[in-house]
Amino acid sequence: MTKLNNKQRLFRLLLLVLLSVLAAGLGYAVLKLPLQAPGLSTRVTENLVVSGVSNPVTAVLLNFRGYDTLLEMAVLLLALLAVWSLGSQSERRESAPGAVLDMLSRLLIPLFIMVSGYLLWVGAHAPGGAFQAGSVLAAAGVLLLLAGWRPGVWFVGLPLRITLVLGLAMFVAVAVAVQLAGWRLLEFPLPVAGTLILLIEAAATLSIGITLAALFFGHRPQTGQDSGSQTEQGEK
Amino acid sequence: MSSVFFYALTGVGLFTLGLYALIVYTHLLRKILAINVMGSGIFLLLVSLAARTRGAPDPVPHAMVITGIVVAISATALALVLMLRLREASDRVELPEEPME
Amino acid sequence: MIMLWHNISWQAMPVLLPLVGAMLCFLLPQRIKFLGLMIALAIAASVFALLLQVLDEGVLRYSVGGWGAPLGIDLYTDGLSLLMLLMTALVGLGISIYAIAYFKSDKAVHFWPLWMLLWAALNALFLSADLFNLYVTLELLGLSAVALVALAGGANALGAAMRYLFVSLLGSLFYLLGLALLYHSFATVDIALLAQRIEETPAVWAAMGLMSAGLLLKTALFPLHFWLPPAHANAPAPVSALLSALVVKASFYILLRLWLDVFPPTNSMLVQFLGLLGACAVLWGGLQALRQTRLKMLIAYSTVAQLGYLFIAFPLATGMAWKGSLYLLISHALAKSAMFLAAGNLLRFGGHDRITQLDRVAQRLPLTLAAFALAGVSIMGLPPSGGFIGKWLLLDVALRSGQWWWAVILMLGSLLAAAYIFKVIGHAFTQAEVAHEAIEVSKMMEWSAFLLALAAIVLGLVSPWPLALMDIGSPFNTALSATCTSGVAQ
Amino acid sequence: MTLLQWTFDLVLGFTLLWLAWRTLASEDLFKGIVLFIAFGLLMALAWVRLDAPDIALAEAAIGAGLTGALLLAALAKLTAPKAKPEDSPPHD
Repeated sequence: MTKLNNKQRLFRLLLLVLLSVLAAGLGYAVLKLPLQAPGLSTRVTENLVVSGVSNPVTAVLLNFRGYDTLLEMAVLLLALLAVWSLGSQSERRESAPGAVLDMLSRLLIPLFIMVSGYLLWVGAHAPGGAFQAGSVLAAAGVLLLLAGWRPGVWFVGLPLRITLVLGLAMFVAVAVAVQLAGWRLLEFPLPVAGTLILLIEAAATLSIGITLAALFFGHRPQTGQDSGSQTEQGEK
Repeated sequence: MSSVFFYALTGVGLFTLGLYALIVYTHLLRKILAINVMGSGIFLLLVSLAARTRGAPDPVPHAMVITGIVVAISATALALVLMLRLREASDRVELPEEPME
Repeated sequence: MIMLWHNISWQAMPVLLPLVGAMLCFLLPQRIKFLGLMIALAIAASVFALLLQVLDEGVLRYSVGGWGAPLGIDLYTDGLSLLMLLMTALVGLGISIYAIAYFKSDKAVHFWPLWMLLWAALNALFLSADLFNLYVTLELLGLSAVALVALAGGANALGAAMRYLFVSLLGSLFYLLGLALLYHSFATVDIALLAQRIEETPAVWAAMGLMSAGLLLKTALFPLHFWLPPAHANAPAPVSALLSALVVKASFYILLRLWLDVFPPTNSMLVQFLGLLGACAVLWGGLQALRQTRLKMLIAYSTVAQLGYLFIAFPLATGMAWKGSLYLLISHALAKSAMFLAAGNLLRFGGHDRITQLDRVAQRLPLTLAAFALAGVSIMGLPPSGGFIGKWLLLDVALRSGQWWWAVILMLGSLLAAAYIFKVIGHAFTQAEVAHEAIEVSKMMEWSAFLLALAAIVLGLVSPWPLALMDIGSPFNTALSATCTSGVAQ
Repeated sequence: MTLLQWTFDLVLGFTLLWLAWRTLASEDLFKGIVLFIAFGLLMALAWVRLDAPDIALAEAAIGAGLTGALLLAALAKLTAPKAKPEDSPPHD
């Protein structure tokens, strides 16, 4: 960073003072909060038995506040759409992966996929769940990409797109299906609640994993009939 | 039990620190890091105060933070790609000058 | 079949349909324009169905998952949210039709899914009664808006999108921190429950400051408007239209809900301050618009000015003033989208949007110029437009309560608007020194701009109906309004 | 026991703040990102301490791991293809 002139220095000093006041005010507000507060923990505990899972965080994410999570899957899909809409990086130097990385990825990727499956399964009653499982799956994908692997041409078209929307699609499908069956939107009737949640989570895990890996890849993988890069200059 | 409040204050500190860096530093990558630090501060505040219960902590803020973490990485991924495209188009990794007023 | 029909809650459909639409557009890019239009029509139909349901049953509250607040998330539809939904559907339909002709297929495959997600975010936002859910919709909205701005490509648009992204994220973070404080004070993020439980504690004041600041930044209230003109002016025309017409209104809507329902009625200092900022925005935005040489920048600054009007209702704070503000908001959405679409036509036609070189577009694109002029009538607040009704209501309240200075601001704002709009129209009739190559503009683009502008005018003729709709659930009959209703007879 | 806990909390809290500061203020962006990853891992530790193992898992995988990978990849692209100085004259 370059040297600061006096004006910049004064600005920073002023900002520092202002933000210190902000921090002090916020700190005061926080310290004035009651020392004991159950929050919603008792309600969550009371309703946990009818939620279909026994891990309270999973119950909140997928059942009590499942609508948030549905929209969040849309945010994830949006991030990918946005990144793809920005066109492709003009060129990317492909460097051959070192022997260590190659070996490491051979060892780690099966492990990651197993861990991902385990986290997905265990999320119903212990720490874990779709997001954790999905991100571990994504880590496997990132390793694959780093090791020089690229998805086959057959996959990057519709199959890839279906995988990417699967999580959101499953969520919406279940949301509508339970309504058609006479329940409320995203209401999971108890006998099938656990199954429905696992179904949604499995689809979400796959989508989260592939989406995050695709975000790491950074641009849309080229298919056969693609028309190269599309960075047009805006009108001046 | 009041280590809860210590973590909450740390969260406030991180939020303010990130805000300062976001305003002061011009490099876009640093701004992106600053946004992430601010977010972490808020998450810390949300989760630490959820531990003011007698038994297990309140899981609702925990779920909110997991949602928040996923939103944060989505935003970060978009910001990083946008930064790279901007660099390609204008050779700059800073925001353009303020519009003339 | 009838049974199935009744099982469906229309409240969730305006959110689920665009989500499905986004996925379909993403999966089937070959049929994207047809799909996009069909989905847009379906969304509009679902909003209409919701309108019928509300007219039939009154205010709707729907517990997603059947849990109910505070454990679950509630959807809430009253007159206010319904009007916002209707406005979004109308403008969204217009923009969709325009976009079919505007985007070539390489951009269309990106535009449609993003636009559908943005639409889903808007509808979800207007329907939600849960502050954390609103946070998620705000992020969905902000990120999709940024991506749409960047769709224009080029250094200017990308720079504007980058700045917009930071502003949007910063605003959301402020909102989230405030929300965290509210949750840890009252163990709920449901608006109605918070309204019951709210107390005046330091945490509430902090939350109020943080959330208001974040939302004001997103609404681009003067002096936090710096990011808006470049972002709105450099985006592709349909995107500029939906940003100015809809996206900035969304954060204003949350702000309105918070101030009306959640936050304790404040001392008048704070609302006066908001009114003052609004007045500054009206004047500053108007003056800046007058100074611009590029049409889209002019329209963008006009948005800064028009957003200022919305805040003049805060110090007036009567039911009538809120209605006036809301009326202005809706007519601005219609008029401003028409204006940006018309500007898009001129830009496509002449290849530039320099105001002084518009070169007799009056003769060559009469429908587009008519759209611009009609929209201008509403922006200036001349009768019989929707803008006139809104301004009239505000003016009436200001004069009756003896706060004539707000009336002066309203008049000055109208004069400035008249000045910058006639500046454009004047140049549209004169011949430029250099004749330009002209490109054919699709009739669909011309008509969608014109019909939106016409809707802004019609809004002034049917005023009893929207005004009655606003009363459903009496969203404005709250503590904040009660503080100074005495000034107005009615 | 409580003393030990308090020491742990204090050290962790201040280390987090210090790491955040160094992340944002370091001259070298690469160093900044590495520190940010370390910051993420320590956050995961804080989540464990706050009895939030679900978040700890998510933070370790997403917050530190994937975000770190995204940042490093972006930095590599930023520095690799064009070897121009950052502060080229404004262009418009």
